[in-house]
Amino acid sequence: MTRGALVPSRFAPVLTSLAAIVAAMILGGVFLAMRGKDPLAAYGMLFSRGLGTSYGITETLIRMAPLLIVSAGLLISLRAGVWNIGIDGQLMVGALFAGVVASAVAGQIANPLMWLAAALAGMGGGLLWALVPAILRVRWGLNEIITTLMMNYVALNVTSWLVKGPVKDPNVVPPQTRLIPQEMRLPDIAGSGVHIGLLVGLVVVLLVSVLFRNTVVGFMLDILGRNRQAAIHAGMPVNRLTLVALLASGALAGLAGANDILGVKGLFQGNWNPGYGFAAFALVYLARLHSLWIIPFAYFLSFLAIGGEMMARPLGIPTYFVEMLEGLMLLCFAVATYFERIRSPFGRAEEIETGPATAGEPPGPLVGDPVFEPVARSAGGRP
Amino acid sequence: MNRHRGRLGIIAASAVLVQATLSGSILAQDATPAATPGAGVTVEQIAVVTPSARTNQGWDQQAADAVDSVAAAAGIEPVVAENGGYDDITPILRDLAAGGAGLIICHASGYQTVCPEFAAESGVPVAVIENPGAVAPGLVADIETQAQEVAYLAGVLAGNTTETGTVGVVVSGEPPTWNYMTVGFAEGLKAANADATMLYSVIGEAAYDDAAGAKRVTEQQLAADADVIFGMGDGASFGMIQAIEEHNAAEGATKAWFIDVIGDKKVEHGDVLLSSVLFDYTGIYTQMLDDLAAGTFGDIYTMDVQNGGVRLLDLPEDLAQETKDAVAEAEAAIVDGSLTVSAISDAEEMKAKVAELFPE
Amino acid sequence: MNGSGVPLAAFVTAMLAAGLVAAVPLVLAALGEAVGEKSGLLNLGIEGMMLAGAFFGFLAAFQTGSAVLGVLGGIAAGAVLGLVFAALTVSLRVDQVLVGLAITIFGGGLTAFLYRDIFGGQNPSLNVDAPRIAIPLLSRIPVAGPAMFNQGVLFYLAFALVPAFAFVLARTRFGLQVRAVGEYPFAADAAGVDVTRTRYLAALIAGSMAGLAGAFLAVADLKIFQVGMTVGMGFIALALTMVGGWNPYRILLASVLFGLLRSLGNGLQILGIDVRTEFITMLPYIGIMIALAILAGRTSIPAALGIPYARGRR
Amino acid sequence: MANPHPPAPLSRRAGRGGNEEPIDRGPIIAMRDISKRFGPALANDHISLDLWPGEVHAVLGENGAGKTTLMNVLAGMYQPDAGTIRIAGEEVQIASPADALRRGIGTVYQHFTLVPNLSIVENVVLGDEGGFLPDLSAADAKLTAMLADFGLDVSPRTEIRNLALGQRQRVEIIKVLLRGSRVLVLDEPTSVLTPGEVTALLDLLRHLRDQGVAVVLITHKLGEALAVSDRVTILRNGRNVGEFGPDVMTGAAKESVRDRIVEQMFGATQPTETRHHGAQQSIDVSPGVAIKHPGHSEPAGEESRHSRTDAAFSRDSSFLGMTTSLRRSPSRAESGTTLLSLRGISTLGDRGAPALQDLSLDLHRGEVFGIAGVDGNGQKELGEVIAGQRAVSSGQIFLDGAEITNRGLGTATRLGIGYVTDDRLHEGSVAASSVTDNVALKAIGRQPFSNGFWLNRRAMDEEARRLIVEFGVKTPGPETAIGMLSGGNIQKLLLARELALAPKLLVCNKPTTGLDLRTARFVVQTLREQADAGKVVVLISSELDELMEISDRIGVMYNGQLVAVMPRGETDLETLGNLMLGGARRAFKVPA
Repeated sequence: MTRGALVPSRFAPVLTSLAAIVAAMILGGVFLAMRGKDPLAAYGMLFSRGLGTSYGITETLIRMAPLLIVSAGLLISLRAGVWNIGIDGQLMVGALFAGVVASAVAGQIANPLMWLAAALAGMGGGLLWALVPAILRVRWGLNEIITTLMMNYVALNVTSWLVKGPVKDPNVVPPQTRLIPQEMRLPDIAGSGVHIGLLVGLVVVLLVSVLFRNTVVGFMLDILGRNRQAAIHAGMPVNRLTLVALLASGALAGLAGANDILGVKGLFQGNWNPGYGFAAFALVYLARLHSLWIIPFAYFLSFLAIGGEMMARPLGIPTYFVEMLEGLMLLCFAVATYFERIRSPFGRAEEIETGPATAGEPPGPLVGDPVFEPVARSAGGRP
Repeated sequence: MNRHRGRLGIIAASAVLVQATLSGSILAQDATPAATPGAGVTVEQIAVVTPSARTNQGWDQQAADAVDSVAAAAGIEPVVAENGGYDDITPILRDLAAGGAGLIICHASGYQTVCPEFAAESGVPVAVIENPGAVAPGLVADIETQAQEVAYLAGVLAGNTTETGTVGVVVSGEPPTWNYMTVGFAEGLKAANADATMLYSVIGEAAYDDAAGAKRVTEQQLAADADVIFGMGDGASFGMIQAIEEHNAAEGATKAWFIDVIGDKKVEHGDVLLSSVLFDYTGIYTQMLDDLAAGTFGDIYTMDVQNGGVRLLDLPEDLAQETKDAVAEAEAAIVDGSLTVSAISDAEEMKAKVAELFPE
Repeated sequence: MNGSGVPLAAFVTAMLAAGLVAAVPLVLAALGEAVGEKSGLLNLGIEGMMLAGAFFGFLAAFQTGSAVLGVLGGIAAGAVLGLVFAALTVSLRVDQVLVGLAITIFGGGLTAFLYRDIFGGQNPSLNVDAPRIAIPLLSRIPVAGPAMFNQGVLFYLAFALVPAFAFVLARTRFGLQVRAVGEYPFAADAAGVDVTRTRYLAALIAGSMAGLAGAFLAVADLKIFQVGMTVGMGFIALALTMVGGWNPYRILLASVLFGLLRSLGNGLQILGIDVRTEFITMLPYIGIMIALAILAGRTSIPAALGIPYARGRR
Repeated sequence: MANPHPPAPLSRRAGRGGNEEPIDRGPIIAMRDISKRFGPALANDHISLDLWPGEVHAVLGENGAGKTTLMNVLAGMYQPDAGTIRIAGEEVQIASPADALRRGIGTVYQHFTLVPNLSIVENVVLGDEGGFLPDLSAADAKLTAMLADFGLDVSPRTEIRNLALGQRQRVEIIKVLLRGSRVLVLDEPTSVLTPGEVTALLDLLRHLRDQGVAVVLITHKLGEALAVSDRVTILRNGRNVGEFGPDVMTGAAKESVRDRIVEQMFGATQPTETRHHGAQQSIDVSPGVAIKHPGHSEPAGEESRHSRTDAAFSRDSSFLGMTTSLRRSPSRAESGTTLLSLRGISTLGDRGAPALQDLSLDLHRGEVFGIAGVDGNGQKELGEVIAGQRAVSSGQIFLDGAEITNRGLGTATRLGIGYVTDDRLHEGSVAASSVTDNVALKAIGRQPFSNGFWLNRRAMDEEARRLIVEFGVKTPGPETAIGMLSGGNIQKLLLARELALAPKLLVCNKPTTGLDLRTARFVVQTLREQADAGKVVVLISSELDELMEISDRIGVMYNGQLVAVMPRGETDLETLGNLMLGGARRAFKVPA
């Protein structure tokens, strides 16, 4: 076995994603053709509008900011083996908090301070929303997939109630927080039309990258995600790490909400739910859970959303095409990872070492249990 | 290996930044010159952004259809950008502007901030819903709908039609428009039938598409003896209609009626449709085009009973004459100003008002 | 808001009925999910499968004018996605959560796209018969009778399927194999159970039931299709499966409680009892979390849930 | 293939006690030239094997010799890459375990294959072909009789999780017999049994043989094989290196057979078993002969490095020498001061059942404390409690007089308590992470790997490289995922990782399981050296010889209690074996 075979090219994982994207676009094209649309025209317009127009590029970059932040957060939880499906709810609560705080202090303190306050409030909101599933998981071993999902519905209702009542701007008819004047919102990057939220997004991704590459916490989160039992064995504070993963993920979702409020919307409206959650999932997987690859894929998905919208209307293609394409990409990605696995020497080794071994293990007491935390562990007296 | 990855990421990041800067300079080149207030503008293309699909035979469709018919009449091009959602619609606005839209209707109260800001930035005139504060000459017009007036007429209609004396209101959320109409309806009902009972149910928070939930709620209201349902639901309305149709199909049931809002479902559901509150935007859209040409755009445009912007769908032929008379009478009173309907947008105030009208 | 004139018996009947009918799609989807999870498959694609069932069921019924064919079409659509799920997670051993979410996204996009593309600006209703069938005698029981025994075919089917699923899981060879495969696939394999086949079948059942749940909504209950008309019911069904501890009867109980919580909320509103809408709406979701917290550790979860099985054969 | 003892001619079968069978009966199973490769490793290399009805056929070999792979091929779990299988003369493809069962081949796996949440009867009918509804009551009737025959006093409706391990194994056998198996394969069936249960099992196997079943006993324990088999096949490094037919097994004196088998198992020179029962002889394994995993290439320059493993071998070119040197060293137990004390410790096992009951123990500096016991009697839990891995429900733990009860793993590690788990794949290492990361795993929050917040990747890398060289770990490099390495190399790294933390006390749970002899020797010797350097080593092992070799004191666990603690000099294998049984009781009842 040569060393070259052992260490796959650093592009290899991303090539898998690219193959999946190409496959999905071909399938999507075939689908369009079957429905009597011209796929070449569609993709042609997608690229010409999304990449060939200034506003296409600008809007793509603006849309990237929240995607970057949300995905960086999701990455933290997924790398730690924690499923945070509650991104959307955390983002809503974070956005509401940011909207309330920002409009309350706008004009009374310097803008940068106001932004900071709002960003902190947004992170606090997202964190608060992730706290409930986090506690349920750590304290009662409740699976976070279900609880974070349920918290999304609760978030919709709670933010809606708040924005209709306690924090509503009394001077306007619709339920919304007080507007942050445009001149007090995040400024553009050197006259580009793209607000500095993009920079925040890039910095957050870089920080997350540093977290995993260079810090003890990141190292531990990675170990936790790869082998929970080994993390316990090595004396890592797994409960605290689980908590950190969910809370960090929630806080960043909240920050993304704050970013949209401060950079684009200027206020929080009832029922506002941009639904970045699913896109972030697709994105983080396509980036192969690697922090820095999030950047190009965020650009791509953002481009797809913006360009797709612009392409659909003139061609009479329902805008839902992009959503379908996203689903297709994930499905193709799933298939692609299989081929990647069987072709890689590590995949084979994994098969030998853990395949039959795992298969041969008697089912342990809820260890590695994806749905409930190993309750039996604590009953068994493990620290 | 790790170090390489790091470099890659930095390259990717800088590529993005470079593009951001580049796009800025491109934008600077092709920015549309701002319209000058006072000077007339000929609109070649009128566009509308709707939050949901235009096919919901409701809120979105009324605006989209109006844009189509106004454009046809004026011989200009209509563009309907549907499914805008409540997300940031700036990309859509930019795209519409780049496509040559001379007037953009922002057909959701959720767009009332982003659109004026976009107009200021791009110079493309826009019309928003329910934001009189944003009005700017030549740039931003505001559409106010006196929906409570026509809802009052619906209340009068319901009060005269009900045989059980119980009338239901089903809403798919509590947005301002629904609240205006609930209050108007309640006042009309009270005026027409002082002994009536009014039931009020919310399907859920933002349950605009929850047809199944709507059906359940409506069934419960029908069981509580309501025989006229005033339903404000968008997509959810289909669930209400389904409930009423099934109710009527049952043996020995008292026939129940549905009063719809914003849309005409007569062709398919004429058997249960008593009437519908129609928002007819053609008038004000035409007015806007005219004002743009004359250089007087940028005002509050009101749709009310008087100007026909809001009206009831033609009542069924076989409806009792006295009912028709009662509705006509109320309509006349509103038009001549002798009757004023309360305009309440807030959910809590709306509930207080209804409780006052129909005390326990 | 005056509820004084409300005919109480009929009103309570309607409240019960509304709660029960609301539970139907949840029960159907959750029963299928229970079989899937018992076999070790955690399917987050139910929402997408339900939408596919709703749309293709609607389409079939619309084209043929037959409610029966519509329901079958819905089941078929769910089954196809169930097979896709099985192919990716069982044969290719890809992460189940990833595949499930992908199917949910894809199902939502596909059905919305096709509905708009095929029906354009129209929102047609189905013109099919889905009559209520009153069961003699039982339907005359005061209050509960009309709620429970004067309903459509699928309503009865949903409730009849509960003991059927319980029986299949507990007593039949297939149920035995499902339980074994989800608990300890290696043992099942060694005993000669075809793990792959069993999980495929379970995924097929999970998909078909989700499709049936969707078809119930579009073909039987509402007779229309709407983009995103399942409004998260698939995810609720997923949660109810766990609240019900994979036991069909307890799933039924959980689903009915969920449905009743909603109809009770509506009932309170109608009676003029002023409760904030938002709190009523979110009550069932909080209820699920509380129920899960109470039940945590008391139900024994299928040990191999979410874990792909590889015999080690290439 | 060099086989000095060709098997008896296939056409005739020498019966036990001189009973001749008809000469036309051939083997029921004939495996020919079976090969099976896993990635780089050739697990089976042209192995041939014949199974005869009415015989117990032992397949002997060290861990990793290819026994289990061969049996998995026969069981339909794996498909062979090459070779043929004939059943009663007819060539067949065994496509799946179900197929194997249909063809009358029943396998009892090392890890039991009973579904814990199903009842006995459900497990028995599971996989049956048949109608929609399994006939449980019919199966009940058959089972009840059979359970009684097998000495099991339980209802067929008992859930498996409520049975003891020995009981479960019997249910396994019943299960495959009820499926009509004519061939019964048992993979290391005694590894989880008490000695009493072992005896009973061997009786049972003889009984089945007499009923005409072809019994295959896969084991690495020579004593068992000698006690029960009619025929022995020896595998080494994936090859079939010898076979002894009934003529030899029943004819010659046991001792001479043992010697010949040992020779086959360990090489051409005169090796002697040291890791199995009763061995007092010397063994000579010269590095040239030993233990090179097939297909496991070594990175360039490996030979030139002088690793501690190699040093161990050059210093003690014979185990006798080393053993003697160890035996010569005086027991240090009395001289050392107490480092760690357990007082009245009770705790629960993973499944919530009591695992330790009111246990007290003092550990002294400079000693190796050996813990013997049949699996499942609380050794693992005791090790975990000492190492701070498991919280106690009552009792106290003192380190140097200071109480550290339930202070958590972090504290234990900080105070210098190390632990090498027996589950190196799932607990000890993170397969997908690099060697470097695995090396740093336990001390990641401390110098030199980090300052508590920032990682020092360079220090991690340097440490990994140092340990790789010092412990002779075969890996392409420190960045290689640890899952790519062989079990022995992983074990070396885990031990190296603990030693690098310079613990005062080191708990090792079965550190030599599955290792090749050379690595096993290295590990054991390293542990002894640690103790000699004044540390405390707690060695949990199922290899009594290993315990006898390096321990200063040996404690025996039974039923969650230390039933005896003896200086090494005051005990012997027989005494230990007896104590492991819990006195003289033949216990089938181990708390589940």
